[in-house]
Amino acid sequence: MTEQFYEAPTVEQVSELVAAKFGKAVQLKGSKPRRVYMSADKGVLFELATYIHDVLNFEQASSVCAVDYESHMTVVYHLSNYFNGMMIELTVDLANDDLTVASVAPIWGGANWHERETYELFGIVFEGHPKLERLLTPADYQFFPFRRSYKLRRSD
Amino acid sequence: MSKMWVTMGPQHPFSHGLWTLKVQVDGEVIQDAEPVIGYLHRGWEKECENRTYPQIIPMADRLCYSASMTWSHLYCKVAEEAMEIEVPERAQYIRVIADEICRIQSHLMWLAAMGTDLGNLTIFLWALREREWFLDLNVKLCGQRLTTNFPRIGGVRNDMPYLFERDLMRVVDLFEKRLWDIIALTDDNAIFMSRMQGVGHVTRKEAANLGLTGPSMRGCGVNFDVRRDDPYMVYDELDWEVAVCDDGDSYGRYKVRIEEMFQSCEIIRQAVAKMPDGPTRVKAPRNVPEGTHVARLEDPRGESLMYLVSDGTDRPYRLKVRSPIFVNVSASKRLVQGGRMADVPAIMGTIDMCLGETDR
Amino acid sequence: MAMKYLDKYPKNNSRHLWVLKSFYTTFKQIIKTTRHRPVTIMYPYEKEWIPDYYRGRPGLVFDKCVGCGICERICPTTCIEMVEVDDAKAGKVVRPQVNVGRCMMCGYCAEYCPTKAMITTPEYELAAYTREGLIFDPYQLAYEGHNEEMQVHMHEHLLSDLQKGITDNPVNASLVDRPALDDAKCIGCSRCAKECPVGAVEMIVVGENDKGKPIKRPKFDEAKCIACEKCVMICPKDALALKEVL
Amino acid sequence: MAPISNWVTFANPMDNPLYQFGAVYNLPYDVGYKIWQLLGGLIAWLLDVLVPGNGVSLWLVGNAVSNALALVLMIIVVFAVCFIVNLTMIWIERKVLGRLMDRRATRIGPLGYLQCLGDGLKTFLKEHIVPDKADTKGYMWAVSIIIGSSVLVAGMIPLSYRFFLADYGSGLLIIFGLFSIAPFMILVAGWSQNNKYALLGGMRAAAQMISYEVPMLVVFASVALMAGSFNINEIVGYQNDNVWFIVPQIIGFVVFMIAATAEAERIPFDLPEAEAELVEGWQTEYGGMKWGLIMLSDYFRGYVACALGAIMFLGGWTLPFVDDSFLPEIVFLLKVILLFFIMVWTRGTLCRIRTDQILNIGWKILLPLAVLNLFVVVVLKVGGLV
Repeated sequence: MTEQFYEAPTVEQVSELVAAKFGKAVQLKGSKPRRVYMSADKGVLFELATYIHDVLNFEQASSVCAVDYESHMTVVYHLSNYFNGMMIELTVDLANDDLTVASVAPIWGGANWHERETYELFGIVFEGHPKLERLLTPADYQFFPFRRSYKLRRSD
Repeated sequence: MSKMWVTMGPQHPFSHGLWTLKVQVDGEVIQDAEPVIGYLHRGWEKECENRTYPQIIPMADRLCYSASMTWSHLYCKVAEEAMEIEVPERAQYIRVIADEICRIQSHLMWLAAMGTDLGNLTIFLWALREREWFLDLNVKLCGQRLTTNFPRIGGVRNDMPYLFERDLMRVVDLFEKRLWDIIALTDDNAIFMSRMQGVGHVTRKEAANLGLTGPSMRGCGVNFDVRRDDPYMVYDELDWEVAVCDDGDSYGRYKVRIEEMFQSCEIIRQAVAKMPDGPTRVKAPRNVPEGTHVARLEDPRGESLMYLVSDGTDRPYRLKVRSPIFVNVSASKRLVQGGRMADVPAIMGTIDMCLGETDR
Repeated sequence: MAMKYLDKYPKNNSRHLWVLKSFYTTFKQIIKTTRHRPVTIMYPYEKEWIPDYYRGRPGLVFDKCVGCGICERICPTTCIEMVEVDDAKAGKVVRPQVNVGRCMMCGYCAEYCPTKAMITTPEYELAAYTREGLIFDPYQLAYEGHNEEMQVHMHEHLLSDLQKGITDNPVNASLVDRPALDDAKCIGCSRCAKECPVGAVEMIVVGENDKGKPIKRPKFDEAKCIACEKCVMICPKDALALKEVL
Repeated sequence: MAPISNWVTFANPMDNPLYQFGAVYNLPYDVGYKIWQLLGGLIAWLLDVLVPGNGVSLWLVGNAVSNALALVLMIIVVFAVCFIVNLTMIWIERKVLGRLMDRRATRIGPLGYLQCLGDGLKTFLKEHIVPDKADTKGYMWAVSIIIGSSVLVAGMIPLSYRFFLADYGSGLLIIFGLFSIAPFMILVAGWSQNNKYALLGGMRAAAQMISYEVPMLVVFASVALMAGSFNINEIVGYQNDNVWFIVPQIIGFVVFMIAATAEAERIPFDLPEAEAELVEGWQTEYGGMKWGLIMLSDYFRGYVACALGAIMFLGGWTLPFVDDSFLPEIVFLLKVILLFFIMVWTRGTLCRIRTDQILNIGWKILLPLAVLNLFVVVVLKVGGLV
């Protein structure tokens, strides 16, 4: 089955196509002009990312970051389309006891260092990443400084 | 001669800051490269979690010394989005003008660095001479040269001072003439051209995939500018062009930056002509309602993005900064591979390194 | 709007002159600078013009300061500390002391100062021999010949005002934000009245309790209050909160 | 026995039977001779006062001692002149570059002239450091030879027909030979420092040296062919009699100036010390006064390059249509400074070029041009036009 290639999909197209293809694994959380917010299950992330890159033509991963909500962690992807300025905000929730997620670095080369940074600061392991090593902090660091459990000296 | 690894940095004239580029050379030809950063990592994002919203603005200035205006603007923008306040129109125009002043002076700083990278100190000093005017404008507008601390959540710090428009117009007019003098040293110079053309070639698809943004990306033929395609402030009301060049080499990236300086002058001119009267600042609430917000903006060096998670208190729960250089420098292996040792400054110079925002 | 450089550049024939145009340009510059003075200035001997509102080190107008501590709280680098000084005129008072070594000259202290006692001075040469020399006590902070220009004003507009179409009523937090009392929590300890730096809180008797003791409640003088939040922070029962006006 | 006061008579040095330079008057020798007559005469007089009628006094002012010490003093005089000329050239470079870049350049002393002395004093006070794992012998010898050969070749340049150290028949060749020792030693210096930047810089120096000395030698050959001699005096005399070689050999002049710029390692050809990518190239590990002397020797080499250009193409110390007895040294130095100004101007205008480009220019452009120049000379010579 060959899928149609969308050079500059509209907000509605993105919502409909993703909903049609992935069903319940992806929850659409709303949209604004040029923004689509969605949240995906961990299992379908790589497939979804490939779909967004290849079919919907989101050529760049603007940023990959993590947020520590204490009850769980969330990995947030911001994906940009260069033809109409659209941006997808994709969140993936991870349970605290299983901090692994598929790496999107093979799809978007730009996500490479973002994932390394997220790994070293939050301890989230990206499976399939070409080189998951510490980037900003020294190589012998033992802890993950951006987690909420890591308190700064002056923090109250 | 067998292959050897040469470590360029962290104290190296080409690196413009503290970072290392390890290159494997076979004679003069580069086989492999690996950038190493992190010497300046100070946990900026973590520090913000312990500061109130207004206190972060001067900190955002310190992300990059030569793009301080756009960084603090971006922070204010994401905070405004979170607080759901709209900036008064006059403040929007002032912000646009301030951003473009910042863009010109940042590009001039880049041009200066590019000159020394290629061994010509004259370009450096001439570009810095013109940059001084824009820094003087910064002094006049907000009282500081580099760390401006000018945008505020809900507007700008102060209105334009007396006779600022006049000075601005004079500087812009004179600068456009003087820039051609520098171009005579670069474009009209066969040696400069031979150093820049054909080195660090990246195709459009690769550039988009590697996450190059800003002039580096537009020099490779990606026709995208956040100012036009995801407009903020009043950029969509002004008539200007996005500089795009299909060359994909160092010279293409150079051309895009030069054109952007001219376009910035035009934006400033139009913004001053169109500027309405009115208030410049809205009182911002202290606490921010819960939610996640994202804002992006065209930094002089690329697309900068901030992701804010607020939890209803007066301090951000998490503030993520997407620095354009952080991603651009990750592509340096692809850029310098196959080039020569002498091409490294010519290629990495067009990335316009700034380590403050890379390591954060 | 056309490209100014990218369109013009392909028609630029001077680049076929190899390097001659560059040589001509630099030679012009030599001739020019031999005639006029170079643009660089000889820094320690001559200095660049800077406006009065240049953001150098913070300054203090001692008599205007009420010691409210807003500057201490807004300072992003926590370089301001409120210290007690024995003043000849005012007696024991609390005034800010600035560690200029940590100061990043953001000008927030002057901007948020409700009485405009903090100013930004155009002084930027701050080298000292010791770190202690960089800690400016309230008297050192004074700046000779300070003027109106050195004050930083916060011309904020209320969003509600703008929606109503009022655009000429600049306010700031110290003018509109006022503490509000949660009557049920108040125990009438009158700490807020003691703490208030401007004497805007007055304890008034509102009734008697079961034992015949008077019940006191704070009353705020809206005109005097500067919204410094000192009463809010000192309150042991969290009965006070700052009510923001937007 | 003449009275002692008669010893200081400023006798003509050419009357000394041991005079070295034949029938040619030598100005620095004369100066040295007169200085020794003052100095030695004073010592002899003092000795004579203390011990009247002693032989040492007579020996001190005798022909043999006078000649020997006059030669020593002459070398000192020549070096001092070279040194002062170099300081002036450094000052000119910094001043012109400053004006070109819209800044003030040197500030110390009258018109900033003494800045170089200040810088020299500063580098002199630095510690002497040898890298731990460097090859110490190579490290020290290479830099000594670079500095020594540069100073020697600068001293070999005659300032006029009467201001020279030695008047060789093959003077031009000897100067060229000494001039091209340094790039070879740069390779040794780069290798011995145990530093990768220095090694790459040394390699570049070797590549550059080979590609630039060939066209330069061809130009030398065509100049010598046209003048019919390698003797500097004769080359200059031939130009004075006929025409400055810059007119028939304009191609050769351009080729020579480019090659000489490369030989003196100045921008745009300062690849061995390309500071953007190689930190300081082959000089990376040299610090303190070693570095200061390397910098000084760079200017000595720049001076030699310009002086060779002035000798070979601009008629040396002669002026056309003007009586050439008018201070020939000054005329010569003015020509040198004119050429040096062009070098400085180039430095302020151009970028550094790349390694492969420098080889391309050397082999593919300059060498054919130099051969073309030689061809032109041969045609002129065969046609009897010159």
